Amino acid sequence: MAEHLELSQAVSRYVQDGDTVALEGFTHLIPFAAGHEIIRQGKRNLTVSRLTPDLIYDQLIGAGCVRKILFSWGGNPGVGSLYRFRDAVENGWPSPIKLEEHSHAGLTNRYVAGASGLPFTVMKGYLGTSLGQIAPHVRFLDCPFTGEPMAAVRALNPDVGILHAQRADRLGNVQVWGISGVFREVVMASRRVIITVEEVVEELERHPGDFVIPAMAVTAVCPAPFGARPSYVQDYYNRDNDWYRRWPGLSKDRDAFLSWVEGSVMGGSG
Amino acid sequence: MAEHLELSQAVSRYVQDGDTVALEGFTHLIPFAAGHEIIRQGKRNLTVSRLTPDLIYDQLIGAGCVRKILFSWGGNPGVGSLYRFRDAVENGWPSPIKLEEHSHAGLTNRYVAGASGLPFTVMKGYLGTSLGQIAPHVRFLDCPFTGEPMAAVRALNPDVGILHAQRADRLGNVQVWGISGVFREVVMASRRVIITVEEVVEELERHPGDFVIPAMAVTAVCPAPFGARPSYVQDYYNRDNDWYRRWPGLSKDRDAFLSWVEGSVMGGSG
Amino acid sequence: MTVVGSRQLRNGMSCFVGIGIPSTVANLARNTHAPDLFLIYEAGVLGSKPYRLPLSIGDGELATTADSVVSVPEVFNYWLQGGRIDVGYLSAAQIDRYANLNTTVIGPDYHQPRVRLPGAGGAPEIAAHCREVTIIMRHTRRAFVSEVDFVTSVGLGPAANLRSELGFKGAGPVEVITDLGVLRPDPVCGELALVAVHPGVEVEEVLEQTQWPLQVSPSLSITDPPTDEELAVLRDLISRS
Amino acid sequence: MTVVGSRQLRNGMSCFVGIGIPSTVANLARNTHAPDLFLIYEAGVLGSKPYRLPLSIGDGELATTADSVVSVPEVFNYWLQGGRIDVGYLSAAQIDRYANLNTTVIGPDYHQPRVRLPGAGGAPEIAAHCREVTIIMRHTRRAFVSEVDFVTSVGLGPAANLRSELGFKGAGPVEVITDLGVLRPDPVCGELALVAVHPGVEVEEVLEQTQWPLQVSPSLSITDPPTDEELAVLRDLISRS
Repeated sequence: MAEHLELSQAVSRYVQDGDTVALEGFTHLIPFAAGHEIIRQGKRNLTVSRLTPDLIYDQLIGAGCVRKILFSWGGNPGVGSLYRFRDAVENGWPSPIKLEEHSHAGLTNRYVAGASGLPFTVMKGYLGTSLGQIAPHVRFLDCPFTGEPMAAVRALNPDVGILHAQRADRLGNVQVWGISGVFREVVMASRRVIITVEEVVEELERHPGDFVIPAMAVTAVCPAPFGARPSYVQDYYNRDNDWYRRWPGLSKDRDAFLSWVEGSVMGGSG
Repeated sequence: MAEHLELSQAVSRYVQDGDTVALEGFTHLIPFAAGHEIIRQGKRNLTVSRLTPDLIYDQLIGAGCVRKILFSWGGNPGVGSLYRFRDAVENGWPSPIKLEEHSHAGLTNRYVAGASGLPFTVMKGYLGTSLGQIAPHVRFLDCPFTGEPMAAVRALNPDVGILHAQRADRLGNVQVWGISGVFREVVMASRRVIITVEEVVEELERHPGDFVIPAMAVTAVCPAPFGARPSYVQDYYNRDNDWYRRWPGLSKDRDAFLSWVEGSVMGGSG
Repeated sequence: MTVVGSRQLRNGMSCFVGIGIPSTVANLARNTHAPDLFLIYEAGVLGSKPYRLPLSIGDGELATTADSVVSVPEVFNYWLQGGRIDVGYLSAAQIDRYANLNTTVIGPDYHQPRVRLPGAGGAPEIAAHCREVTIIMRHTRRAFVSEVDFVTSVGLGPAANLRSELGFKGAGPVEVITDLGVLRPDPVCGELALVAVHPGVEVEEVLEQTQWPLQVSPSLSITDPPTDEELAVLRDLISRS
Repeated sequence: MTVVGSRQLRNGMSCFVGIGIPSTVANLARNTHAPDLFLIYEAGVLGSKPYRLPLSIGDGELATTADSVVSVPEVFNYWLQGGRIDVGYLSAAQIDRYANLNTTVIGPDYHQPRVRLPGAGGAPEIAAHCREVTIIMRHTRRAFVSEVDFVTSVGLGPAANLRSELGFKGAGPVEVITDLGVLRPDPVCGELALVAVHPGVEVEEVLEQTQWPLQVSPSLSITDPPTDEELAVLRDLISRS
């Protein structure tokens, strides 16, 4: 059953150095407040997983929290490169990081297998690509019925799944609507689940196209208003596209990035 | 893109003798009107697939439409046996039917594989059971990562998927809420999709917990008010439990069943 | 039988519920000592709190009182196979000494059955994946057989390491509750033994209704009779359904 | 390039769209000759009708104007792998003569890349599963290489039966539209050939910007210049984004 905790408590209690952590949210509902709390608490040697590392992992990597990254598309959408990510890959700064690289479908299906309690699942993909040769958790097999070549991807079960949602109720049931990405899969695949929410309400009023994650599947719910900024929360606030465009200026240079972290993350509380 | 058709036109045009047809709906939204139209048009040699054959397949079997049935639980829920189903299995009346028997999870995953464009998918199931020995579309394999034993189930792609939903709009977008069972999987797995709806509206007003099947994935939309009776449609009408309790009296005896078909199906139009 | 079954459920547990006795048992528990019992029905209904007892597994009442309604693939793959369920309830037409269950056909030949039963439904996955399984059924000589005609759902043997060989994460059947008493498996070999009888039931009667030579626990006990509250809640539940 | 790309799209088609040029192309078509174009974005957005051009693949604008929003597993497994998409648009940092694409790393060693690119995203599945793939990219000598450093997305060779060997249902790349002209694959061996140039572009220039000896179609044509309407709609789309 979900506990209601302050974000700092939840991160301190449930995110350990060396953990595999998935902070997901496909463009929508990216848990930036939780990412900043991880930076503030100086977590180290994390393996982090995300389809689109986005600015949130650029920040975690630049702050030295990350030892290994699982991902499938590592850019600043519509803007260009993630400079902290590239600096770590190309120059090992602030420390070298290992890459485990997938297609969106491949990493998604690693979560699906993990959520399904399976050791692996199958897909048509990776066949004929160089990705299929470098990805460590991909094998090939033949369909036992038709003989067709298939890819098997290994289940991913993060130690901690961290997500952002619109609302939770007092019992810890969490309500989400809009683009949901791999929200359900990360909840069901992860050993512990932290969900930050825009607001905690007495009772959830259902919303068109929404779904509810029962408290039963959640470890901690943490209030974090504007906790997805500069990404967006449907029906709460819009994506701050200007901020995404400003990020290269704040992050291309190592010193500029460090002073941004010092001024905007370490001092803050969310 | 979805066409708007009368149910009789849709069944006549898209259901052919010998087809594999899935009339689904997990207790909720069972497409009885479409089933009755199939009986009226005297379709023959159908392979029919459904997790819970329920009264709808009891009727199709008794009326002689069915050559083979794929299923996972064949009873009258909360009441007892399906007598037409049992009479066909045990005595070959009105004609012998072949069985392909699964667990709910197994038949569900056959649809999932079909919807996913895969020749098969994997699950932990069938292992150690007699079901695993008699089901023709189940094979066993070892996980390529862990060596664990797994079951592979072959994809099922019905020729026609037939479903009932709350509403459609003029463009053929279909809106569903409440218990959805394998609705999405049957839509995506089937070569042709007929959806009967309680009403056709100008524009869909979104409803809490709903989802919308784009017209792109639908072949024909047919108005069929009360088209799921005696099952139910959430926010339209309740399950007619008394009718389910009356069914044994109408169906246990062959002559009683034939006169019910003659009086209640052949004469009707829905 | 219903009352004894309901007592095993602890508050806050997640419980996978079938229609009939399991549903009655779980809702009795929810209305007595376990108000936060998390009920999951195979139609994809999560956290249902029905006021009436449902006739069918997908009754509207179940969905409208639920925390969440998900698809059937999601309930079977993510919730059940994903290992999220504490306890599952099963019943059957036949059970053997290792708690293998048959709900498919009676008779030696699957293709020429003496009786055609409804089939598997969700039972094989409940038996495989729930952390624990409780079986509730009437104790008759026709049902308690030496070997089931068809293994619909896997129990605890004959091979003692059967479940780990198959890679099942759930412990399997931990208790069989009947109208005569309670059976539990031997922790080593998995064979069921009689551990309790209901008030007024003789051991002799249980042995007669069992086709295999049933072991009887040296510490055999007698179950507590239903309390007035338990009976009142049960009558109330049934009366409004 | 954008205008020529948009002309390939027929009304009623389903089109899997990435951000950037593909999104502009598709929305240009939707605002000119193909109003019922069904746009699918990889964030799970089905049937989107954005008024502005989105900056990111998961912009709120895309979701709120859509027929339906589904999960990422559903869009990749059911819609894309399920074979529901008519045409997919791709771009890349490198393309070779068989239209294999690289969006991962530049340089011979994956582990010591000269340039680290964003990676695969949805591209490998778009290349594998869409009925047809159209590639849109700038025509430079750095991009049009004899052999890509890394095969992120599979094209049409070198083996002529490559795609059927891999079990891909989609036809793969059918057209490469660049700022200089249009390339199409040889129907037998899959090698790209120049079939059209834009008005004012010399064939010589195209050959210079291609590292492999590019075949030129004997029936080489010149593309129609953008109409006033096409240009007006495009300017309007860009101005409000």
